[in-house]
Amino acid sequence: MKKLMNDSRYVVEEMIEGYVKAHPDYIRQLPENDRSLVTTKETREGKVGVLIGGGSGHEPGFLGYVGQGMADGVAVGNIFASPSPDPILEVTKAIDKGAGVAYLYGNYAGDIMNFGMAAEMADLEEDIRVETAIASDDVASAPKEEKEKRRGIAGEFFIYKAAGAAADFGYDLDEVVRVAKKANENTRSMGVGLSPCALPQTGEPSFEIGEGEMEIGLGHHGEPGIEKGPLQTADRVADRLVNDILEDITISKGDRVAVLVNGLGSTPLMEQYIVFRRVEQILSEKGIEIYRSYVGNYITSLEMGGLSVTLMKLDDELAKTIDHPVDCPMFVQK
Amino acid sequence: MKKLMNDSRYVVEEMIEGYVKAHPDYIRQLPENDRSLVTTKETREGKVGVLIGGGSGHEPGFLGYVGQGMADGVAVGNIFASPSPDPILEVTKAIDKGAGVAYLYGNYAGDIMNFGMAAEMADLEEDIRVETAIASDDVASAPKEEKEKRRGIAGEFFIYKAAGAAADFGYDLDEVVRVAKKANENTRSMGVGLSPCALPQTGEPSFEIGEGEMEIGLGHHGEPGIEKGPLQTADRVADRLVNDILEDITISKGDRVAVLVNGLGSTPLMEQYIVFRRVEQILSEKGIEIYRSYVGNYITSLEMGGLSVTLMKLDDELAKTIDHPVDCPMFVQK
Amino acid sequence: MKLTAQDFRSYFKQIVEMIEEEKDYLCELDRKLGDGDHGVTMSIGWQAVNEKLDNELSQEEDCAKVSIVAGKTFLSAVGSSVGPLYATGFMRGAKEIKGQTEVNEEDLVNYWVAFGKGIQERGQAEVGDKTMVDTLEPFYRTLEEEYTSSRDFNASFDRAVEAAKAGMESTKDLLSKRGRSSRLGDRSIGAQDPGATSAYLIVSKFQEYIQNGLVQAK
Amino acid sequence: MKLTAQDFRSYFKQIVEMIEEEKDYLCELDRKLGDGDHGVTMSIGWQAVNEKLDNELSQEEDCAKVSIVAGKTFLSAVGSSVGPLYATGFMRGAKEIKGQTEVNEEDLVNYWVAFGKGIQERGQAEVGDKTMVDTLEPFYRTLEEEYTSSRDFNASFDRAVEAAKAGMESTKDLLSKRGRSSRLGDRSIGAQDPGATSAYLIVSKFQEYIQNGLVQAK
Ligand SMILES: Nc1ncnc2c1ncn2[C@@H]1O[C@H](COP(=O)(O)OP(=O)(O)O)[C@@H](O)[C@H]1O
Ligand SMILES: Nc1ncnc2c1ncn2[C@@H]1O[C@H](COP(=O)(O)OP(=O)(O)O)[C@@H](O)[C@H]1O
Ligand SMILES: [Mg+2]
Ligand SMILES: [Mg+2]
Ligand SMILES: [Mg+2]
Ligand SMILES: [Mg+2]
Repeated sequence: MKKLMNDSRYVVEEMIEGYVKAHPDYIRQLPENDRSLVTTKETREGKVGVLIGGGSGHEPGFLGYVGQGMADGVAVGNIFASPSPDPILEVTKAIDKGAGVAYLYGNYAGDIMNFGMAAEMADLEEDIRVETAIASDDVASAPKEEKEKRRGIAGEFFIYKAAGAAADFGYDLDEVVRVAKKANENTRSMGVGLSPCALPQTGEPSFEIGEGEMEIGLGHHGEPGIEKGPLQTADRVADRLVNDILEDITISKGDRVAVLVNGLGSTPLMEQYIVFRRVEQILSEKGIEIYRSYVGNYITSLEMGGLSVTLMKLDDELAKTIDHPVDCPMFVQK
Repeated sequence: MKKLMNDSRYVVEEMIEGYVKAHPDYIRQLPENDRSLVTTKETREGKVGVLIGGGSGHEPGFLGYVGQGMADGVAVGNIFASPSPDPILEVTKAIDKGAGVAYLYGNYAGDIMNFGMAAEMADLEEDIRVETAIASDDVASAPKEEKEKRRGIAGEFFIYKAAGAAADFGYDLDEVVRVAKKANENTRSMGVGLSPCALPQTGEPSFEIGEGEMEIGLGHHGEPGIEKGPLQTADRVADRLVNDILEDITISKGDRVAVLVNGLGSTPLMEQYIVFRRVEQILSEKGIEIYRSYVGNYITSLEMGGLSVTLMKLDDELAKTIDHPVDCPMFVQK
Repeated sequence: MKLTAQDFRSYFKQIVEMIEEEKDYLCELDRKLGDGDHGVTMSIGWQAVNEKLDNELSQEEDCAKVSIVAGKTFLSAVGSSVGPLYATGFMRGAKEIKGQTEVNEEDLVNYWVAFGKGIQERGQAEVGDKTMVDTLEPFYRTLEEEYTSSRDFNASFDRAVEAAKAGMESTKDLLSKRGRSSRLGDRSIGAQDPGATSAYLIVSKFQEYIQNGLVQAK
Repeated sequence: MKLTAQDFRSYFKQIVEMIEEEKDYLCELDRKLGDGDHGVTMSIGWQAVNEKLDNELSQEEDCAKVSIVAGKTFLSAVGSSVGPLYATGFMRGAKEIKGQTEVNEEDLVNYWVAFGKGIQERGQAEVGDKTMVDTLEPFYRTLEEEYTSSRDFNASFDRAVEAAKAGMESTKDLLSKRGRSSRLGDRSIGAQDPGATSAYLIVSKFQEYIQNGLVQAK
């Protein structure tokens, strides 16, 4: 696959450099570690610091979500690889304003170990309180009974949004993490893959898929899904995704949800809105109210083809977090 | 190429349906014509109406840019095809608040004829004053001496932004169109194509390009560019694009510019920021100040691979329009 | 020879069918020069016309009305470059046969000349610009001249279609100056213009219609 | 047999080289089960270690220090799953040989046992979960047992590497339970775990190093 890049070894460094140069009013690199990015709008004294992070290749996730109303800082890993504890710790130090720091990331072995080590170091070496909420929204990745084993995919966006707002409301660390965990509990996603991406270093397609095929339940690093089959219509795909979600979580008539149709990279907005159209039909047939909709490339997998659907069931508190304004380089909500 | 769609004949209708359902607070379809979309926030009495439009397949262009601070309405064509005069006329009628309507679109034979006919009808049948500014920012598409023959590509975004702000400032129709024309005069773009897109109806790649090749100066409907050659590094591509732009328009030390690195569809943000990095280096070496940067998929060509670079040279008035806040479904600026 | 509204409908129906067959070919030509949609656009437009022929126009007796509605419908359905062009053609043609339930050979000459001139006026293209005008100008000029001197409509129309064909083929060797392909420069040489091709198909279909004994009223 | 810091450097250098050769293979294994980056990650990490070996560590005489810095450097450079795992391995191993400029065979047994146990503790995986632990637990258990009874380091290490190999190969038939591939269910069966493979490569490289007369201090 063709890439516009220079040396494949430095794609992450060069991306970060471009990113910081493009949005100097929003974001700065910490001198201690060039994989540590924090908001230029100093975190308020006494506000809980919100720290996100994970591998690169998911842009605008995760570095695009640092700014007012969302995260205070991000630790940036190599492509599809958790950041190491160092940049996480540096961000932690920079954004702790006495109220502790909430770590938010997806449920991957690497992230758990690296963020876990950083949290320990923050506690032992820096005396900073860290609490963690781990996203596990992908219903395709483990059975219902083992939700804690599930991957975090596009639903991470809602979890950042909820926790970022809660921190902005002035909630304390336990409360912020409670809201983040509640957001995760109430969030379900499922995706479909149409075409693979390729790591810049290998150029090899991340998975194989036939001309007329799709893969249901694909992970957002190209991890194999639960079922490969012939490509179906947008409506049938939407039916399948929403159905599997609604079998997993009870959302009843009159309930409110936030909806995210998330493009994985190379799927045009046109197709994403065609899928949204059907999602809306299904929900409105069931009397479920769409409180707010997001359609677009929110958490991608390089140039992967496909998309995911995410529903977050809202109570009043979560609805309030969804309404909260955000001002990040790659996402603004008034 | 695989598409998530239902019947290829109805992709535009279904996209619009999804779009309107996703953002009911922002956008509504006119009962008179389902290709006519206008902002739900009624255009202010006495404010100039800003009308944009063109073919589909460029999402978030153009329907994504209807909202406060940008366009009041959009006429939506078939994929890569100008809308017909009917939806243009209906939008015109809906957004005219006594101050007339500014038509903004790209320089394509079809758009010129259809918008031209609609403007005539608005004048004759509806007694609405219409003035037009046509975007022609693609330096690759005609020599400098024939700027008026050039295609409009990603620079259209800046022209909408400038005119949308001017209208919001309360400028009259002539002034809004003057600002739009000035924005166009000061804007230059050039693109590179890496991989084709395909119309949903044919599934055929829009152009042919070898495994290791790129096409410099490609149009954003897949129109052939000015030169096909081996794929170069991101830095060399950026050098080429910026160089051709700076040979076309004088931007000197101390001048301010707005920069747009625009992905064509399937090129990851990572690559776009790597290209931005080099654009910033070149400009800062020349002492040109970057006033504001935009990086992302602003005007696409379905799933085409590649990107373009746009520079708009700013005077105080244009800088003010660039700073003006915007609230559209697919683009928000605080 | 005289044509009724039913003939216009039948002729238009044959265009509908033909466009479905030639759709891929027209797209392929347009991929070389433009954005690859000409076949798709023509198909969308003529399918919309077809729908009108079967419904709103199915009992219409006014020849002009059939042509006007076809033009307007085509335009509404497609926009694009060819929407205004062909729509103007069919509407200007209709102006020459306003209110007529039957049209004679002289009317038909006027119809086609107005059709061609209308398109030319709408697009402001000249012969040599590599557009449908390269097909249409020789077509309507030949038709007008031949008919004025010979008063033999069928023979004149044959000549006109020959001229249209030569015009269409001439676009292969031309450099684009109008429309999407005008920026291609040298790279446009060698490819036949899609609009010139569809225009040829439309006029040659009429030739086929009148010559294959399909005309309903004589 | 005794090893100096120079031996640790040389051995690590050989890992660096080996990983460059096996990079594509490791990625290919990971594409089947995970996100396809294992070879890239190992390469990034070991290249970073290499840089330290050539500079900061080039004159270092403390064996433990070489191992600690290698582990920390690897971790900083890669993060990912294997960063904490291998880093913990090299750091826990180092703890056993703290401050030593020379290590004897008993030290080496302790080093490798601590290496394996450290990784297991960090990742909380068990044999049968289809991870590098399937390679490492049989490896360190065998080494410990064999050496305790035979006191023949080379022979014990040979056995341990055999056990490591069998462990690695056993992952082919296992269902994933840890890491990225754990959601694959049945589809994970048949593919060899990339981490189990790289762990085998690392320990077998040590076997090669000590047996090919490469050791500098005897
Ligand atoms: N100004 C013009 N005058 C006459 N014909 C034109 C003009 N501009 C474009 N055309 C014709 O339109 C054809 C392209 O039509 P089509 O592909 O349907 O529209 P678009 O260019 O909007 O994609 C060209 O091949 C050319 O013959
Ligand atoms: N909890 C764990 N314990 C031991 N090994 C693990 C664990 N999780 C993952 N691994 C190992 O890590 C390997 C994958 O490494 P790598 O591809 O570099 O990281 P990532 O999974 O972050 O992409 C797996 O093949 C497996 O052997
Ligand atoms: Mg990884
Ligand atoms: Mg077109
Ligand atoms: Mg075309
Ligand atoms: Mg991996």
